[in-house]
Amino acid sequence: MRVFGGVAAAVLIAGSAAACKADSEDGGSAACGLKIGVFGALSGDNAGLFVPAKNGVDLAISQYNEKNKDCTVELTTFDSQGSPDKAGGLATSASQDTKIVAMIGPGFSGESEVANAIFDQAKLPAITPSATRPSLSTKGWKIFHRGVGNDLSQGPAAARYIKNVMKAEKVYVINDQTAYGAGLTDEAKKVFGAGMIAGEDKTSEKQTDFAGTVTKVKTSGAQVIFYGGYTAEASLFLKQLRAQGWTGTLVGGDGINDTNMLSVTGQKDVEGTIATCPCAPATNAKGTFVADYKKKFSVDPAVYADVAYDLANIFLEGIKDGKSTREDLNTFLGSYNKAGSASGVTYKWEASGELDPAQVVVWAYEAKGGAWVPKQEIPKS
Amino acid sequence: MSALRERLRISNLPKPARYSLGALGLVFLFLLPNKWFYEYLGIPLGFAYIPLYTTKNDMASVLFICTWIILLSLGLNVVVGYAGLLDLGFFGFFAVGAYVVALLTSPESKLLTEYNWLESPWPWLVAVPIGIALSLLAGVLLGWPTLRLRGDYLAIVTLGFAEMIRIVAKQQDWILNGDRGIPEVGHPPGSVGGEPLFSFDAKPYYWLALCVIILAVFLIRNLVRSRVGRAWVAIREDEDAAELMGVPTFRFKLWAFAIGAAVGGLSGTLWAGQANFVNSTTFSLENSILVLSAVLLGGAGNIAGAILGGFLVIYIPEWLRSVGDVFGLPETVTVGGSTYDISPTSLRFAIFGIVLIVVMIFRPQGLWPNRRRAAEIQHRKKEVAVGE
Amino acid sequence: MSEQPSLDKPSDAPEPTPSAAPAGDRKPLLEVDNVTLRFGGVVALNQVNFTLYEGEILGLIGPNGAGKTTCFNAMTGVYTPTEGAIRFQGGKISGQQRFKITKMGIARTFQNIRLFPEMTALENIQVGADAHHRTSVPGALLRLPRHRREEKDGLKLAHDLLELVGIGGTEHEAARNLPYGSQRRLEIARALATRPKLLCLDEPAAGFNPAEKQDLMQLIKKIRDTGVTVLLIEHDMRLVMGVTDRIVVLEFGRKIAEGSPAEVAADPKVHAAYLGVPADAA
Amino acid sequence: MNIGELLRSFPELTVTGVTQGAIYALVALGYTLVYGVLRLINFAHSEVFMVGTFAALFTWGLFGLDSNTERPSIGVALLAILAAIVVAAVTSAAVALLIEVTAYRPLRHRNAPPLAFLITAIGASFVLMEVAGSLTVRRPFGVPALLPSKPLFDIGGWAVTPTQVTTVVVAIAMLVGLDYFVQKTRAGRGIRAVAQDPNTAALMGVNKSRVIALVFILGGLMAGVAAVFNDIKTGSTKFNVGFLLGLKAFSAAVLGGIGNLRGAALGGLLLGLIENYASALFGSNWRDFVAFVALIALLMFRPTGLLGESLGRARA
Repeated sequence: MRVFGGVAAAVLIAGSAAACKADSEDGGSAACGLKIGVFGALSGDNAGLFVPAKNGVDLAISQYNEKNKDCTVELTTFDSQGSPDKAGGLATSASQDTKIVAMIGPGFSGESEVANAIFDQAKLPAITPSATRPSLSTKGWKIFHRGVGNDLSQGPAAARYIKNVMKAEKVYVINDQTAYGAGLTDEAKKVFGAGMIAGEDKTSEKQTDFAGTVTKVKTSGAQVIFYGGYTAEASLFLKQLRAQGWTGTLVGGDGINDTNMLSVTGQKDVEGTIATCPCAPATNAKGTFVADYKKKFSVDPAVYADVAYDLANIFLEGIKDGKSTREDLNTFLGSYNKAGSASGVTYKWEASGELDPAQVVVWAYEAKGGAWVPKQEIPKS
Repeated sequence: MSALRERLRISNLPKPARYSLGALGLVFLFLLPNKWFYEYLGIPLGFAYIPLYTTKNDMASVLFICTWIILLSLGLNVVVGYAGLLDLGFFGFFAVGAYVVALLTSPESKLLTEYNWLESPWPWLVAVPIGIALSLLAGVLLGWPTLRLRGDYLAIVTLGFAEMIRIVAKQQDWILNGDRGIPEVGHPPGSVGGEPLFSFDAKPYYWLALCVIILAVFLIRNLVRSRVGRAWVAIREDEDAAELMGVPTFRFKLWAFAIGAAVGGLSGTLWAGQANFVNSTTFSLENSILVLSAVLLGGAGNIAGAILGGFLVIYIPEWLRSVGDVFGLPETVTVGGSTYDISPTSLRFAIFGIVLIVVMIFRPQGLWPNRRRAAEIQHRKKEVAVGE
Repeated sequence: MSEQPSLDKPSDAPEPTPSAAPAGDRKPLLEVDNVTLRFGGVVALNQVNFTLYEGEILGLIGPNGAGKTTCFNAMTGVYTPTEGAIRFQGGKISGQQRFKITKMGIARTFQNIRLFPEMTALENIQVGADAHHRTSVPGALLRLPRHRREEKDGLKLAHDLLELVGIGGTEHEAARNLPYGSQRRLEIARALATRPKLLCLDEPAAGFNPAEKQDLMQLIKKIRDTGVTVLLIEHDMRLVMGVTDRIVVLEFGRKIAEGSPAEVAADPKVHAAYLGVPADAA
Repeated sequence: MNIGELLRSFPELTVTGVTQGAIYALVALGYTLVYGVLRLINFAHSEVFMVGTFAALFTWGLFGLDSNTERPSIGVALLAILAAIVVAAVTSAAVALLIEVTAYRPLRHRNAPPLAFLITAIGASFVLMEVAGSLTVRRPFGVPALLPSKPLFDIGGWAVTPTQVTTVVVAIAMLVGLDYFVQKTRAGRGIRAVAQDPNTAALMGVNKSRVIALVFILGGLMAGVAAVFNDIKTGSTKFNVGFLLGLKAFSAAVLGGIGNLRGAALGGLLLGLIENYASALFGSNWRDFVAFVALIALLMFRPTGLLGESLGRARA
């Protein structure tokens, strides 16, 4: 309390002496000691969806630092818990740290709405590995880049797969009420048309008991489910469907295209499940990514880890090239055009920040023998 | 606690000294978000680190979060602390305030785009009173049928109410637009040199919220020190006796609910103005619980306690984010081949949980309790009676 | 006025005791009219009839479980009679909200002290004084003139009452920390603050020593002298006999006797029911 | 409103509703027992349950079963379930007791106000959940498939799977056992005595601390059993599995009349059914909404729940 008084007194004198601005943010040795930020849910309920992406970036940076011991790059994390109300402060904080020249994230669409507006002001280039809301690219943000196809590419593709490849007559449509899941199903439904939809239901995040929905699916007679949502719920849902004797096929987006879907659901139950992904099948390079990731984090890479790894490597490539400012890196992204080693996607961006539609290939993967096996590229029409 | 003693001593000072001390305190509060302020004070600057300054999150934003949580705990303190009504769903009123502002001020609100009820977005300032009024109305509507219920039943009903609001907010095809939310929410008016004063920087919002808190504290104090406050405490102490002494208990309980709700709604309107984006994920039950912990951690039934509690529940976890930087703590540990994340960032809620337990064990009446309440608990300690 | 019940006086009371006011000029304040109260199968009050007159001190006595406190509770609105009615100044009480009954002019104390333990003595009384105040939230929020006036009045009343009941100087003590006797007195002060016409005291002398009882008797008389009618439930016969003008005796929920202390003391039914119980004998 | 959907799947909704209700009821008992004796909402009970789900998973791991293994033979499956029940029940009970000893008992010794208990409960819940979250990397874990998914019988659409039968049978056994314990045994009488009047019970020589510890242990046991069946039913577990389920179970306890053992059972059953019917009628997204509306509506008419309060007068 005495300190309090002292502080208060000091304030009075302080008035004029505001001049001692932040200490040496030296601009000397340009491309060393720079930071790459990762922004998303690292704790809280949705952390499972974004921690893999953070790990991907972590892996990329530590591999880079291994090769460039004299001039390293640092990882800085911003844990928004995925919620827009925490995003503002963290984004501001990231913007103020001038050493941060690149941002991977934000992870979710909601927080992106808040954070990207702030990044845009600070000219901090950001690539999201996972926020797929289409409208994000229409806000006029110059720094916004999306490392994946948005809901408009994946939803219809999944629907076309169900309609044209699987030739299903009836499909049950379910979404988890997240921006991602709802966006996906909204777009898919446009392709299905009303006649094909046997029924619709909604699940919620954190839900663990799907008895009601399972019953509805079973009585609807649908043999195909399109599920817009994430592994956390989809795996349980599928498992409960199987426990109640449902034998059809579940089709989902990239939100379920991860190893947890396989391991949590169990090989037998998950067999035959289809996950679409706006990413080409594994190249040989992908092999080392999985192994490296597993070595470093003792778990299998999960959703978006590969994308985030590739995106971080793009920034690292830019930094290696001597692009040491935010503006330079943003320009660098504008002209980038190469395939990522882990995801196999060719990264080339349009002015809006969307991936070049020509690069957005959507593939169908099938769960087979405990792995996601590439099945085929889904035709674009 | 020394803070309490100090407070008592300050209140013994002559008026001019007290006022200037108060003014100094205010200046201090207004300077808090500035980094240069800490540097000027000469608090050791390590590796771009200042002990009180949150390095992993923008200090002004942290302080702004503190302010709207403080407003919430001030509101909840009326309900729980004074009137003794256990409300587990207080964040619902915050949601009402926030959504009203978002719906009325955003150009992407469905009121404009789908229902065509509005011609153009309304200014923030106009939306705020409407938001407060509707939160108050929500409080009355919830309280009217439920305030006859006894303590713990009331708790579950209020909790249900907040969950119901969240579920409605979650519906994508409804007016609140679910998880996709409502972007481009209006900001408070005002500009400096052509630049809008309230845009993305949290500092002006913090200052604005600080002023609102001062006003709220002043008004709540008026209430607490009047017949209304006495009625609330009487209801908390012994509802039947209060009624038999001529206190219209139901009416005053409803008032407590309504006032709490209005303050909660006000907090929501401020937050929406700054957040720029409102969606359903913010209104989870955890937040209601957080505000309740704020009130009880600080000391229920005391305005200063509610403020302290509201500040700490936000500041401690945020500050813990920075702690790792300071002491160079390891972020992960590997045991038997598996790596575990032990950074203060990811464990901060666990640490916060421990803080809650420890504080309650050693100061069950809260950190800064009402003097009388503290005395009462001291008294109870001596009794042999078995706890309820 | 001569409309007071004819059964009441003439037959049982040959001559009024000196302290009781003459029958002719007494106005009934509270009438308990054929009140029956059942809880499930238990009949707690059975066709009870009696009247309280303005300015008197009426004792309500009876052995444990006779229904005294139940009767009290019915009068103050805690219970609603199953049959019959309770009228206060001609208006019906039963079914009214409790705080309204208080506002009409009935105040009470409790058998087990029920103060607001964390409030100060002063605040406890202020709560009572607030019963007649009209300030509500808007007035208090903006500190309107009426609010300031009522606060001032209430505070003054509270100080005066503390003096009256003889515990001046304890203003800022938490009620909980007051000694037992002071708590009992504070309860009376709190009840008086509601400016009652009728004050109901539920065993105010419980746990008192003889000296304290003597003081209490003085206090009750003093209160009566300020124009407040007093209804007293008490076990201590000496106190009841010493202070009351009239006594009503209940047993098993029925009224078995009524009259001046002397008459009641002489009534064989009372003896049988009550005075036969050795512990309480006068 | 989709009445056709409700009618079409009524039998199946009922069966799954009863199963879910059985799990709610078991967890609700923990809330109700503690509330009955201490008048305390034990917020951390949901995490007691969560720990149980992981204990069961661990046990199955010892059997060499994981989500990828083939369904074992019936005998092995039943043995595995039995072992999991024992391990999970003991673990949960131990955690419940730990919470009581570290978080609540010190407060009781200091005669803290009731709300302080609520806050330590919240604190304990934070700690358990966050620690579990860190240890499991916030990842979901799949549970091995144990019992066959083919219905045991199917009469006119009323199909019941072995999992459902086992869940309900074990739940009923636990409920009856607990009821017997509380009504008929000496220790049970102690619980009822403390619930009714702690002071008198203390005077009568009932050791209050022991009774309270017992109540936490019993609640933990029930939660542990519920955890096993929740694992089997939902097919997985996660560090935050307890939060929502705890909330529901607490609602179920209130619905039945908190503090009343049979009320908890009835409340759990009703809540399970309401939820399932509601998801058919209005869509699963309105499930919880309807559940809360039903709860609030009921409390309006019966302010102390369906069967009223009081552990002491459990027969009422």
